[in-house]
Amino acid sequence: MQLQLSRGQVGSDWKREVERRLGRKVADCYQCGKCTAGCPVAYEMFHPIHAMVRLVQLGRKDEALRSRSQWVCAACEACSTRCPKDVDPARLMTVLREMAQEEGCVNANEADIYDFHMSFLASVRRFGRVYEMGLVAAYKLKSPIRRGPQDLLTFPRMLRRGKPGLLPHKIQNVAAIRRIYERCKLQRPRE
Amino acid sequence: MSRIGVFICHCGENIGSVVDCPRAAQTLATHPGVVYSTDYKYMCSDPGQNLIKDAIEKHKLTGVVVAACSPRMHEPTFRNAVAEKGLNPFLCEMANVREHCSWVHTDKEEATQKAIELIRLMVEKVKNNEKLQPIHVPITKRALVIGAGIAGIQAALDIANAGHEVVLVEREASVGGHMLQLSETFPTLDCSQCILTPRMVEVARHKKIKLYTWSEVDAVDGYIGNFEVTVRMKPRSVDLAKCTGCGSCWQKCPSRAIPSEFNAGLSVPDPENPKKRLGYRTAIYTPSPQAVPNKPVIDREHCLHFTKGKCGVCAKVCPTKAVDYEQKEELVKEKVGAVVVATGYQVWSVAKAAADYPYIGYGEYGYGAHPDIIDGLQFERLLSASGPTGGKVRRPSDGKEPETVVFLSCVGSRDNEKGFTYCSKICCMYLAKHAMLYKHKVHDGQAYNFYMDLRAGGKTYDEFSRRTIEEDDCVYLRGRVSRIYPRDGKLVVQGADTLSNAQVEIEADLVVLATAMIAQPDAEALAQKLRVAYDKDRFFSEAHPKLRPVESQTAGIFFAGACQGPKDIPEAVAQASGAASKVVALLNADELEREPVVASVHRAPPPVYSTCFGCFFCERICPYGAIEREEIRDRKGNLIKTVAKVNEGLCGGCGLCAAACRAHAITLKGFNDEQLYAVVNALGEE
Amino acid sequence: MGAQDQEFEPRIVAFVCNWCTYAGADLAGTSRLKYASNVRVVRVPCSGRVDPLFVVKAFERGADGVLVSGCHPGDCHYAEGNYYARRRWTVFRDLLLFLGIEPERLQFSWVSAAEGAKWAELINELTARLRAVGPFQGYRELAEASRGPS
Amino acid sequence: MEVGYYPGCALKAHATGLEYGTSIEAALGALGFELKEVPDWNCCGASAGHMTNTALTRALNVRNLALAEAAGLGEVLAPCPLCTKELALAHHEVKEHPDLLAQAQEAAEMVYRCTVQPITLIELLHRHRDLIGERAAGKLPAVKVACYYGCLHTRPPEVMTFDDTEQPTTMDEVCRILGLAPVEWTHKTECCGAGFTMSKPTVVARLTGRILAAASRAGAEAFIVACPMCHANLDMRQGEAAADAGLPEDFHMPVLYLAQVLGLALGLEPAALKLDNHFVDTTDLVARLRGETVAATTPEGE
Repeated sequence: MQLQLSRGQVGSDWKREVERRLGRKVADCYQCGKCTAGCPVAYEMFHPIHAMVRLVQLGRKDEALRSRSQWVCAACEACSTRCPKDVDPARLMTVLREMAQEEGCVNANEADIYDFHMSFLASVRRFGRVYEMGLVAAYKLKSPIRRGPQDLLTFPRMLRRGKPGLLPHKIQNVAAIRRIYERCKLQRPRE
Repeated sequence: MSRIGVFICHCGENIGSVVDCPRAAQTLATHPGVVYSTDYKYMCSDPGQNLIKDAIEKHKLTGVVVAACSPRMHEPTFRNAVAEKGLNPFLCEMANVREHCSWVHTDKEEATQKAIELIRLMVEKVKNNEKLQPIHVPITKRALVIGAGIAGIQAALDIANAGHEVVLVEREASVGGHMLQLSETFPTLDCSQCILTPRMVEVARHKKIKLYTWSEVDAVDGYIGNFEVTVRMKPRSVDLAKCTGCGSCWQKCPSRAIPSEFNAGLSVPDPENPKKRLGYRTAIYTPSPQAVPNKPVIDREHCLHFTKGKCGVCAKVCPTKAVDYEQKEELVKEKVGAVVVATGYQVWSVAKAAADYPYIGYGEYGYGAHPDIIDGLQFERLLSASGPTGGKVRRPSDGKEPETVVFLSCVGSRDNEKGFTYCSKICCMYLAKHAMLYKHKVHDGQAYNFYMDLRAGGKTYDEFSRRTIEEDDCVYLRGRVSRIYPRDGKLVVQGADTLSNAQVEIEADLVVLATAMIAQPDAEALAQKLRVAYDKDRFFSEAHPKLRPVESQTAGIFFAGACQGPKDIPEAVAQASGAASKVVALLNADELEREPVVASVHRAPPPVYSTCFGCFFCERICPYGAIEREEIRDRKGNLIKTVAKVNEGLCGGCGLCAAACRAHAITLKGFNDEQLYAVVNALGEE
Repeated sequence: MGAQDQEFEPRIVAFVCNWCTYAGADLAGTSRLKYASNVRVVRVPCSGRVDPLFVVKAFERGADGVLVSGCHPGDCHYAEGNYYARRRWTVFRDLLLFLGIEPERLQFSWVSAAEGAKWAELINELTARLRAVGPFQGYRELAEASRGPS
Repeated sequence: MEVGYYPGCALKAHATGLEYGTSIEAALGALGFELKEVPDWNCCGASAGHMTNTALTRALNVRNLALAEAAGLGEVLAPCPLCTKELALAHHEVKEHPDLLAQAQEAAEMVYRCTVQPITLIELLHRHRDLIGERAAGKLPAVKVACYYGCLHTRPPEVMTFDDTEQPTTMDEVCRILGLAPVEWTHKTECCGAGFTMSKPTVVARLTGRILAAASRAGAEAFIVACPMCHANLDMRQGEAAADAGLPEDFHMPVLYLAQVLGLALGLEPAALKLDNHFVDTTDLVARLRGETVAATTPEGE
């Protein structure tokens, strides 16, 4: 691999915007790798956490936004808790997830994760609280062949335990929740 | 009428790029009292100084103001220059237009205006300055060295070999410091005891060195040339004169399971008898077999006689009746002319909140609770021939020889969040040495080293560390460790290798943490006793980081070794010799020229004699006790009044008396009321 | 505040001790920290040397704010100088308040030789505070009157 | 004693944390707590909100905090640590940054004066451990249990501050008071995979597998948890996780909620604590906990 580095890239607006949302400079990171060392899902990532920070340091926007790493990240905060320079890589992952959605380049290989998050938030938007039955149904309908059979054995055992409830659990002021959603929408490209 | 010369320096670009020096010089030329005003690129250079000298002659100047850098930097330079042309050095003042102006302001016009005003202040001050002659003070031709590690020993020997008496005070029961605890030392792998013990003996035997061990410095009063030191001799409970060091006492002492400070608290199961542990010490003990003096001390917290009033075996078996339970603490006064501080360092601990120091500890490494997670000093004891295992590498938990050892660099160092921001400088080298020695002792053992940047910058240092990698097959992994936890008798080390962009997990038998090299926990207290500056990490602050590394800001007090910052043995020894040369230069002079910035009480012909009316408020406020009482009598001997008088030898020059005197009878030469009011008055003028 | 405040640049006189605060200010210089240029530093051996009358004279000569800064307790090069300065200051400050000088115009602080940043912040904060309080007219008129036609 | 109560979606309406919600209300009621629910509370966004839209999550939580404040609730118990963290993080951020507060208030159409303090169940019980001591000391046998805190009870450290970040002990102490024998084990705060339980079960299997292995190495006979997500993964996914970690076929380690063991110690009936509702059978364990002689072990019915 060869990188053509230029002032435009290492000093790009995109990098400054990441730093603005992160609330600190990525240059603070001296690539010690302690975040990757403690990451429970590092084995799933092509770019482990310290490498994601490195991508931002060098302004490599496309690799950063298209990467799978930010989606398999379990947001367990181990990296940020132990980072000796307080670079807060966990927060950087959230920033990269938001930017990936804004630029419409969420990694397709992790569609399951993204769809589940969207179904979850859709359920909250509709009822103010999660309606698990609706959430699971919406999530499976988005890709019925792949996700249909998942947990088929477990589902009846849950039902026998009275879970999940059949009826949604609506809050009174659902309208307020919808308005919150509207006001906090990410500027996504045409859907 | 004063004839003052103003010389404005460009300091290359440092001042010239922000302050319009020519215009400032022009403006000052018309200021009342100024007869010559110019600017030049480098005032502190020879041509710059000659500019001043020529101007003094040509314009018969009675005062000089140099507008350049901080007076703390070049005041002595310019004062010496003017003195060469016969102008009293105290008629030369500096206006700080660099650190306090050009370097800290960006607006050119504002900076230039400020520079002009700062120069004007100094011109008004110089108009009121008086000629002052240096005070000659006798010097006590003896030096005090605090701490007898390698730095303290080296300094003491150098000073003593130059013919001056040395008082060497060491807190532990033996000299030698941390170096005595080391196995072999990088980069030459010669054993520390072999190269250190001869120096220890030399320092104990030297006719010119008075050695206090098991003693601490309680107070240092006075000033350069005339320090009075109070040494607190802690009770050893052993009479040094009688004791021959035969050892029958510590062989017979019943309480034998006390963790040894010399072994850094390390202990290892005894292979023959697993219930017993090696590495402990007895209540009456010498820190190490090579201790100098090789005479024991009683640890009163663990000794059965002191804790329970029982036992007393050591006193019974001692052939020369040297054991003395009644020995009390003694305070001794020593007069010295100079002080070398060589109090060394401590090793930081990952334990939880060990002291008030920035200790948050490393929970992710188990807060130091696991026996097989040890620090560098403890591993040194394992490697050392005089250590608990006689140099064999044994795990503290079960005494087995570890097949896999993982070394961690930067534990506490370079860690803004939980430790210290600085690099401790020696860990990369001693970890390379540890891995190498481990391989020499355990041939089929495998060593790993988690590092961030292999810092081996000294002579033959890089070659040394490369040997560990290339010949002793130590695998260097570039990354830090996030967690260490026990699993099935092994220690799982969860690290990273950023060169392979991967998380790394290793099952280790032993983990060695290169913890930070930190200042002594009581460094701040000692700094306040000596009235020397110290930084945020409690290392002592040198006078100038580049040009005066072994001097403190306080005249007569010098630093050597790790107490001034992390460093290895070669540097500590070099600094020790450096500090020693400064001390020898100071003690070689018969008399000392002291800055004439001292207080003085108004005197006048009769019948007034002095405006001082004898309230002696100044006497109470003076920290140096430099105010004496002088009785003024008429010719018949009747007492007219008693007035204050300053002992110029003792006066420290702080000026507390001048500010406290209600009659303004006493003032401080160089900073008297007229001069300071002149400066304040000059503020108002446009 | 009217346009007049844009031009108003408070004049600050700072009596600082040579061993700690002056060195701290030097450090701010060597670290190239930028701060307001309103301060004029008067170097004295110790904050204990500062006679309260110097402060009064500074106000009389047109200072809008006076800062006295020395070593942290325990660090004083002369052991006790800064303790006397602190005790003297607490008494003197009440007297100046009694005379009608606004408290914002007086600042006492410790700055060590290692605290360049603290010095820069201190000056910026003091300048901003004094800009808000405005010029110190009271003393200035008195001073002109007392100086008489010169 | 009154305490604000924010149950969270998982604990209500027969959701995943049904047993947790039921046992909390039962146990805390028995201890004398009056749970004053935050009126019309909404979802905290949990992993989905935190992962994909910080502004939305902060607004949702400022609405919750404002509702609690309006109802005069100073402290709010949020038994699920994901909710506690989201609430506490939102509170911490808007308190520190006025611009974020303005944005969140505008979005949530409510004013928030930053007076609410969200706390976890462990913190509440640890604070009242003397009361628990009086009412339930030593009531349970010394069953070797692994107290599993999960990753968010002590993280991020500047927000979740009630216990040591790396080696928490508060839940262990409460369990010890009840008479249980918490074991020293190495994965107290390792992550179980939380939100991936549906969307990435392989990750859950790997991460939860490590936790099961660590607990069994320490000789634990059961888990005690205080988080519905951790419970779902450790309990419902125990089979896949044990397989992934190479544990024996018949690996069986019941997962109980802290509130359930507290309830038992206070003498409540297992059914009232929904102890029969877990995937990994708890019959024998519950019998032991209640001091009954262990009946013949009934094979897993289904």
